[in-house]
Amino acid sequence: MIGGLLDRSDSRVERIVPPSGFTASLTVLSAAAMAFLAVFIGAISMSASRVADDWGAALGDKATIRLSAPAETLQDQIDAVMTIAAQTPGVVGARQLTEDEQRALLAPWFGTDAALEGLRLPVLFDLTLEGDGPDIEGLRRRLQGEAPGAVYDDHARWRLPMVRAADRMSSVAGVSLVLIAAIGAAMVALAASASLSANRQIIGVLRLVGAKDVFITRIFVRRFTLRTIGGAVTGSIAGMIVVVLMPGGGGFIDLRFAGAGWLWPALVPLAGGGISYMATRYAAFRRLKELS
Amino acid sequence: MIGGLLDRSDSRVERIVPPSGFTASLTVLSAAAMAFLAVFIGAISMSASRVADDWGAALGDKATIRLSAPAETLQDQIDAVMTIAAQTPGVVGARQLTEDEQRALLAPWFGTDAALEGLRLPVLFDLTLEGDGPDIEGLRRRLQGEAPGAVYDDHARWRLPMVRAADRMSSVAGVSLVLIAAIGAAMVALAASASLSANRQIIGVLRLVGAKDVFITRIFVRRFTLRTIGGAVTGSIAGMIVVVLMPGGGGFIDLRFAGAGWLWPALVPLAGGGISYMATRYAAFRRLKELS
Amino acid sequence: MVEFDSVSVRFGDRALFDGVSLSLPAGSFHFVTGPSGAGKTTLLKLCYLEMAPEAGEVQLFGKETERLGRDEVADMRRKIGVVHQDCRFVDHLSVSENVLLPATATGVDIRDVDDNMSQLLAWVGLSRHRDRRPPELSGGEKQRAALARAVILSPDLILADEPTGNVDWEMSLKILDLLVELNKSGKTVICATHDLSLIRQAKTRAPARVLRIRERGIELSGADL
Amino acid sequence: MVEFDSVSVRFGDRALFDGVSLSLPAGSFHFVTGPSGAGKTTLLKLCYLEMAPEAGEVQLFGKETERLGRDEVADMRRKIGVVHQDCRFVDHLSVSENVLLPATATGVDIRDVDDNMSQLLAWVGLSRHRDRRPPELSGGEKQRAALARAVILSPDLILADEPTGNVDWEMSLKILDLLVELNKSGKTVICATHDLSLIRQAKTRAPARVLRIRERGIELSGADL
Ligand SMILES: Nc1ncnc2c1ncn2[C@@H]1O[C@H](COP(=O)(O)OP(=O)(O)OP(=O)(O)O)[C@@H](O)[C@H]1O
Ligand SMILES: Nc1ncnc2c1ncn2[C@@H]1O[C@H](COP(=O)(O)OP(=O)(O)OP(=O)(O)O)[C@@H](O)[C@H]1O
Ligand SMILES: [Mg+2]
Ligand SMILES: [Mg+2]
Repeated sequence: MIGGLLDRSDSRVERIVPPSGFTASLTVLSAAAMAFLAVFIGAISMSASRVADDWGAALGDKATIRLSAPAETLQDQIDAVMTIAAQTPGVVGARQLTEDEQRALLAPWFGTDAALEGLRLPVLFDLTLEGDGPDIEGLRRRLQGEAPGAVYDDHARWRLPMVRAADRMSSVAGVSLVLIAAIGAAMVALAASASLSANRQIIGVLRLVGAKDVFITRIFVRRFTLRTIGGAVTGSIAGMIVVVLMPGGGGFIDLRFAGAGWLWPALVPLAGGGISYMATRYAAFRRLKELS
Repeated sequence: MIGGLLDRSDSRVERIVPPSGFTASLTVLSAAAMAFLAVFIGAISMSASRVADDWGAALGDKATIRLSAPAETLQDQIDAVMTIAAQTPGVVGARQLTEDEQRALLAPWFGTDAALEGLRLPVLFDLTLEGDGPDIEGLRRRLQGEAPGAVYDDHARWRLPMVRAADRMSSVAGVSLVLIAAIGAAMVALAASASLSANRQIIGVLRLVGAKDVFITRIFVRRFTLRTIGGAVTGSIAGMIVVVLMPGGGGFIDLRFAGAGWLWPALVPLAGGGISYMATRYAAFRRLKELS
Repeated sequence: MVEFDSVSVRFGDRALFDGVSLSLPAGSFHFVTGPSGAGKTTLLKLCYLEMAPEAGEVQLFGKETERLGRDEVADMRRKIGVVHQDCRFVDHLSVSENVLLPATATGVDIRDVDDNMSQLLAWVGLSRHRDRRPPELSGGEKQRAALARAVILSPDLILADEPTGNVDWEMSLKILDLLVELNKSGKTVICATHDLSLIRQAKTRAPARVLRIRERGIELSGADL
Repeated sequence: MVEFDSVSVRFGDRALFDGVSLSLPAGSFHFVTGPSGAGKTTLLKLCYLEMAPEAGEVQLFGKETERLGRDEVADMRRKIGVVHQDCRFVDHLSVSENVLLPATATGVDIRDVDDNMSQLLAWVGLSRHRDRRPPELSGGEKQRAALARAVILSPDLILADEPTGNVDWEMSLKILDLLVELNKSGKTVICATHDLSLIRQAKTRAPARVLRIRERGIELSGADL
């Protein structure tokens, strides 16, 4: 395939089918639009899956137990919490926060210089989770029985739907990419078919003088593949520029490529060329069969 | 225009130009893709501008002053803060939070039953802002001079870039809509031109027997406009379905239409028809001039 | 009806006509003859405004044609019936639809010309073929269909470019008869042909005159041939 | 070379050929004649495989043609030169490019046939027009260009459909001479024409035979006409 496309074109052969400016522009424009979309939606997909990963990781990783208890039962309850945490599957670590850490957490409210000594702060435990985390209902029941002043907080109440959303967004974007590829293929195939139809008289003449299908097909395939690649390169560059210029701001908005993501805009025209090659070949052979 | 399109078509006239399946499918497909995008990106634009408005309003509306001071100067500093707030342009109201309100704010940390009585909490003031809010630097300097324990917090530190991002997102989406309309118009015009070119022999025959430009143009314009509307309706419906099925989750992700936004998917095919009518007419008259 | 005033046509460096003046009155019957490539088709193209002369003036129906817009050209063509040398049809329409095309394209009510069409198709021997598409016709059948289309709206001026190029002698005479009949009913007829025996036949039936294309000019031959 | 074995062709309810058998040996020269619509073009189409018979067999170059794939048909066509009745060209290519098309389409090196082309174009009087595009040619010039294209690769079988339909008598004789010459160099020639005087002329120059298409059949006429 690559060889065939990169061959120094035989201009005498190329000239046989007229360049038909409008179908050509239409193909280039469609390819550019599809490549632009592919780059853009690829960026969305990558960013959404990044967000889902990050938040999902944070979410699966950490939980807090907050314990407020009268002084007389406090140490018992602290011990109970540590025991429960150690025995609960899905929890791999539990650590009581130091006073300094708690003070840092409260700084926004009391200022750093506030005297917290006089205050009976709740005790905070930082849990490290693994996998899907603990069985939350079971854990809560056990805490209620053995350390009634303890409250389990898995940070997930508000984040879970967003992680799910990011995940779904990422799959919607992935499906969209497949759709874009399919629509792009359909567009190129239709444009090539329209071109073959418009040139059926020339094809008739070529057949009259003994041209074979491969000869005719090659002209169209070569032409449409090159046009698609040209359009896709333009569209990819435009898409890349827009993505780079997109506002940052974290979360769902930060579409900018990261790491290997930068390869994506380069991959799109290549994929476009491949899709176009297949689509045009298929369309050409089909049409030629019909025209015979 | 509408009249011309809805006329019961004269099948004898319609038949003169062959229906050319491939250009037709290509036009319908392009129109559908463009309408889909228009609906989708319209939803993004509306959602982003909704977010920007909401957050922008919240951001411009509220600020907090937090005062921690030794008991002996506390009342002086409270008075100073209230005076400064009243004198600062851009601040339209200042209110000291009640103890209950403060307790509610601290509940996540201490539980609702925690005894806050023994604790010297900082005093919180809720400011209502107007317009662009106060001159922050000036306000901070004045607070430092007259109530050194007071800290101004305008909540904006982390939200401002997001609001800006949402705003930019909304304008990017708006520009994209214009681009989509332009690309759609170009696609229809190119498809119509390609169709006119492919049918130049028929046009030659029509001219030979005395057909005028309007006669020829009408066939193509009617056909392409109807095709575009057909494609756009399909694309809009698809876009609407996808948008409705999109994950919610608030913020940038909630693309679902609200209120008058539901009109958007209905508007898109109408606009598509209008664009197609203009684009095809323009293309047809231009091509006919060239072909003469 | 058709008037040329010092008309010049050149293709590249070759002058085909150089200052040709002609005046073909309404109701006349002219043959155009000359060797292949002499300019017969070009002469007819000048008459139906497919082509404009490089210099000089062409007048049709008493009107100057030089600065006509596309719509005015269309108006004029409605009064001209043309049999193109390579019979141009709309290939996916049936023969009868093609023959009716001048009516369809100019908004004439089909019912007014339907009888006319049936008669015409019978005349040129294509009644059986009326629902065929042109590519399914033989060469001669196409020429006859083109002739039927040219005269369907009974135009004032009939231009026929080799209408007998692909038909046998018998059919040639039949076509000639049709042209003669049209001429007798008052139409102006100009017919290009390279077939001298056809012209000889014509002279026995109508006062036809011959325009012979010579080096850069056109010469009106008399009755002798 | 060309063999028909009880070939039948019907269009709709009309049988054009009904069990026709023929055998045209290599090196022979045949005219096909008959009134317009008799089936001359159809006969030639059967010979270059544009059409398959409804019943019966067509053999070309000693090979059965019924179940040939598209590529095999292409291979066979390379050995056949066709002058189509309505001269099909690639309109945006120059005349010389069109004449060279059989070489281009089959991968023959252009340099090997370039001289041949120049000679041929001179022969048919189109040297001046070699860089023109076909729509800029006159009817007769197109036919001559089509003839040049048909013989450029010196095919074994030459099929000419009314090659003199649009040219004057002098040029007709010139084209006839070319066909006779090709036949003398061993090519098989089949030429459809409705021009009986051309056939009479041909008989004075070569042992041409005549296939006359009659009601549903083909009849080989002898020397008399
Ligand atoms: N558009 C054009 N551009 C260049 N040359 C042209 C064009 N049209 C015609 N010619 C040339 O002008 C000459 C006259 O052409 P025309 O078609 O009028 O001849 P004709 O008398 O009709 O010949 P024939 O009997 O073969 O049809 C020819 O040599 C042709 O090649
Ligand atoms: N594809 C087709 N479908 C239907 N009928 C056809 C088709 N091709 C040819 N015919 C009919 O078959 C008959 C023979 O056609 P053909 O073209 O062989 O005639 P011809 O002898 O070449 O006539 P001419 O001298 O006018 O060219 C004609 O009546 C024609 O209408
Ligand atoms: Mg001519
Ligand atoms: Mg024929």
